[in-house]
Amino acid sequence: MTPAADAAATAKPKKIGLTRAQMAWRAAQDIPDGSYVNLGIGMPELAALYVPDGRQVTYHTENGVLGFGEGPPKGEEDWDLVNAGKKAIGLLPGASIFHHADSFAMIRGGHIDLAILGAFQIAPNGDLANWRAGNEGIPAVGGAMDLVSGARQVWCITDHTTRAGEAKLMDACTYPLTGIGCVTRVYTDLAVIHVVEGRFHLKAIAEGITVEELQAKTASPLVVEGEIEVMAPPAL
Amino acid sequence: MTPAADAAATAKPKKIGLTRAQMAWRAAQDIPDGSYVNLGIGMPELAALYVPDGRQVTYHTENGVLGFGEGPPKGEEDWDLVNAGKKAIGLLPGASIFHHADSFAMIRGGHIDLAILGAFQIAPNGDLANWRAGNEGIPAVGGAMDLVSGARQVWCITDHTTRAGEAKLMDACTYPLTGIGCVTRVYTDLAVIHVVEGRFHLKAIAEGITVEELQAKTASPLVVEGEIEVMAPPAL
Amino acid sequence: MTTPSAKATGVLKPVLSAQDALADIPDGATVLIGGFGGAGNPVELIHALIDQGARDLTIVNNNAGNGDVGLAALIRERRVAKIICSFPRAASAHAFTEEYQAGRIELETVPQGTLAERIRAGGAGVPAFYTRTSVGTPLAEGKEIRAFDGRDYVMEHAITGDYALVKCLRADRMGNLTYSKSARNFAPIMCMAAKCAVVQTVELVEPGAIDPETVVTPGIFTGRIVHTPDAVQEQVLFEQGARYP
Amino acid sequence: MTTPSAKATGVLKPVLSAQDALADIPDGATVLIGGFGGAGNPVELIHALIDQGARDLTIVNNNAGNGDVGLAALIRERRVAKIICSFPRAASAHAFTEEYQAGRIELETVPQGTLAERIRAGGAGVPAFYTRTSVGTPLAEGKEIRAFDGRDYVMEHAITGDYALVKCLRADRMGNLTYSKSARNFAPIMCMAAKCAVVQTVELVEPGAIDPETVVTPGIFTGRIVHTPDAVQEQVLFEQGARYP
Repeated sequence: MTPAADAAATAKPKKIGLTRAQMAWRAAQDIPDGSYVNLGIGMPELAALYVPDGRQVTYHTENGVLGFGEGPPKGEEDWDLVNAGKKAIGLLPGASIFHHADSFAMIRGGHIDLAILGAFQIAPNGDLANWRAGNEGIPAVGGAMDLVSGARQVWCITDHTTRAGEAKLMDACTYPLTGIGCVTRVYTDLAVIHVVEGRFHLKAIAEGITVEELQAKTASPLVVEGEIEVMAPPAL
Repeated sequence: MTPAADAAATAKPKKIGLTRAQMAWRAAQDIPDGSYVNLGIGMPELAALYVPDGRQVTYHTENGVLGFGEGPPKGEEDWDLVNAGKKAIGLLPGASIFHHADSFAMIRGGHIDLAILGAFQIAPNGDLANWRAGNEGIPAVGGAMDLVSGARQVWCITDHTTRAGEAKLMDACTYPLTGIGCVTRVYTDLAVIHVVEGRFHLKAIAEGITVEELQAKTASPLVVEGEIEVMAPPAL
Repeated sequence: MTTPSAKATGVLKPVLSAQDALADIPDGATVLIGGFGGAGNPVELIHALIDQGARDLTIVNNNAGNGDVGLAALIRERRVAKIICSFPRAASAHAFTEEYQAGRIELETVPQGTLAERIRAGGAGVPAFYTRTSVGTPLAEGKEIRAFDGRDYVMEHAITGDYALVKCLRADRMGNLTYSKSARNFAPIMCMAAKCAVVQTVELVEPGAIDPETVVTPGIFTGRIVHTPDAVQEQVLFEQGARYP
Repeated sequence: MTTPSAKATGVLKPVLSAQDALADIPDGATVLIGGFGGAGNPVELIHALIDQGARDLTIVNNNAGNGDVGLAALIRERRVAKIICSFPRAASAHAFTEEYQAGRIELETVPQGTLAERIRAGGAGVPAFYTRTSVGTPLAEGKEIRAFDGRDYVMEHAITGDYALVKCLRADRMGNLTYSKSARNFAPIMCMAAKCAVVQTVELVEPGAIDPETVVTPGIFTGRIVHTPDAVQEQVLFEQGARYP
């Protein structure tokens, strides 16, 4: 036994699956060159950090800015310049500012190539539930319904299951829907899944988990055809 | 007989009624202080010349300018700056420029206080026909239908009758309509008429014509109540 | 005799104190309030509205206030009967949360883009329009669904206001406005959709000082101007833990 | 391994010759063309479209051309199967008049504001909306009439285009545009409503050279850029009695 193998044997079992940053990284690798992208709050917005250098991407935020980047350091924020998550941002060369109706004309009119959002539940028909977990609490939707019905493609970044281990990919959503037939891809800590013609197509899988184990965490059949990528994200 | 009376007796009879400039002048006297006004091509646009000094009026043109004034002299026109009649105009301090959808949002949204237009036919219910005389020729409407249905008030400046002597104010329009129930006032060479609750109310009359003679040129009953102004325009 | 002239000047807007600018807002009015996050909230006008005392207001804003200033304070003071917004939930929206849970405030949740388009429609004289947004979701329940080219859309109605309260960066005396970055957000369409738009401005300039090409809100949409050169950002007040009144 | 970075640059637009920019326009395409009177007509692009040879086009423009250049020349060359416009009649619109009277061109007359709003709706993903304009007139015949708050409105459908041809004053490489005075007119909404907006610009600048607050058409609506520093005003060509080709 080598020292490394010895260390691995005595350490607690290696966690299977991607970290949050790695999930964002994996989605970022697929963002097409030349696209206008809207990133939701949380893991989706992390994706901007990992888009390959030189790829042309312009970011849109619902509250009326196209072409923004990272904000100034803490304490130097300009609170007149925020994104949809109310975080301070900065303007990149070629930015533009417009009012809310024009901003959502971009979304509703199909001009945003890609929206990446979080998810509570996703069904193989593309239905998405991500705005409320049931009917309790204050119903707050923001721009999610506009994004999922307007953007040309909708991808979700989400843990594959809930913290309690329940499947998020399921035959039919049980939570109130955000949109119907809208999700085209799902990036989870365990897999990349394309949503095509009413079915979940497995495209990539995390190291250390089998297709059968993945299927057990997925409450809807996975189509497994062709070569399945084993994801190899950098340490993040 | 004085020399003047002698001259009058031998000259051809003095023409009854206002000139085109005088009609525009008479309407201009009534343009409310503090109003946004859209003036149609022809006699209506002449009205801008005769608004009393110091009265605050801002002019709108359909093709996206608010706050314009007279254009530069012939030969010095900037053809990127025209009004809806395609005439070169100038910008006054406080002007603004916007695109066509925003321009018609101003009209359709009821933000234009007053539109003054020409007319072929007007009915006492406020119906207006001013875009085509019958169904022959090329149908061209421009912004007329938007203006008459969107502006808060619609006034017409028009000869009281056609050149052939036919009434333009009539019980019901026979030409294709521009809008229904929209006209609130009519300024003619012979009279000022308010359109109120489905009836023509005579408010002012030209010098040298009786109410009976005016009624004979009007194909719908005139309501004659209260004091009737005898118009006294300047020589124009 | 009037000399023919084109000397009539353009329409100037009244420049008033916040108190005078809001004096005639009646109980029950619908008030559109600009702002998104900390950007563009007309804090000084909202505080003047609290002082003014109008009750049973219907408020349209993207959110439902934060902390104890601005819209949150108006809600806490129980002046708001109903709020129309897209995202009323926030850790710092305790004023709204309390009133909502106590059943003292009505909430109409509207998708953000539908909210923006309904306000724009209100300003543009469009009584209703169709959108794909919310089709198949609970927010489309009870609304007309109609197919165009084989896809379903939901009919949405225009929103108009009796007043709008917005914040801009620069106003000229004719009411032409420019804004500061993303503080623009809902303000231009709210000015369009309100019978009387009350605008607080950091800078007040003479007509002609704003390039006509760069005017964002043409003066025709502005009702009254309040000059607030020392306006405070809501986010700054919030971080200071400020409370109004 | 990819280093975490936010260095991805924004989307740059192709800068092409007029010929290359229009090369893929097929027969039967719908082309939205900016301009009102002499202002904003993309004359150089229209002439390149004549050279390109596409036929059976549906053209959307406020007018139907003047004289023997630009849109009038395109019509005279019998490339236009249908035109959607508000005001096709003019003393100088002899090309259209001849084709129309000969029954060789279809005309859809649309009120100017309805035309603008239909194009804006096309760009904004609104399939249909209601307007008061044209109610009770021949232009509302065959259209759905519906009452809101006791007043009748007519339903109008969105207009979209396969291409838009517009003229601007200044473009940056990311497709952000500003215009020259009333030459703005239909261009911003046509860029929104077309699958591919081809923009001819007098000035071409680097990203960052246009103040983000003053951008009129954000780059997202721009497809291709054609740099035409020596563009000629249509009105000037018309007054010179020019003829193309």
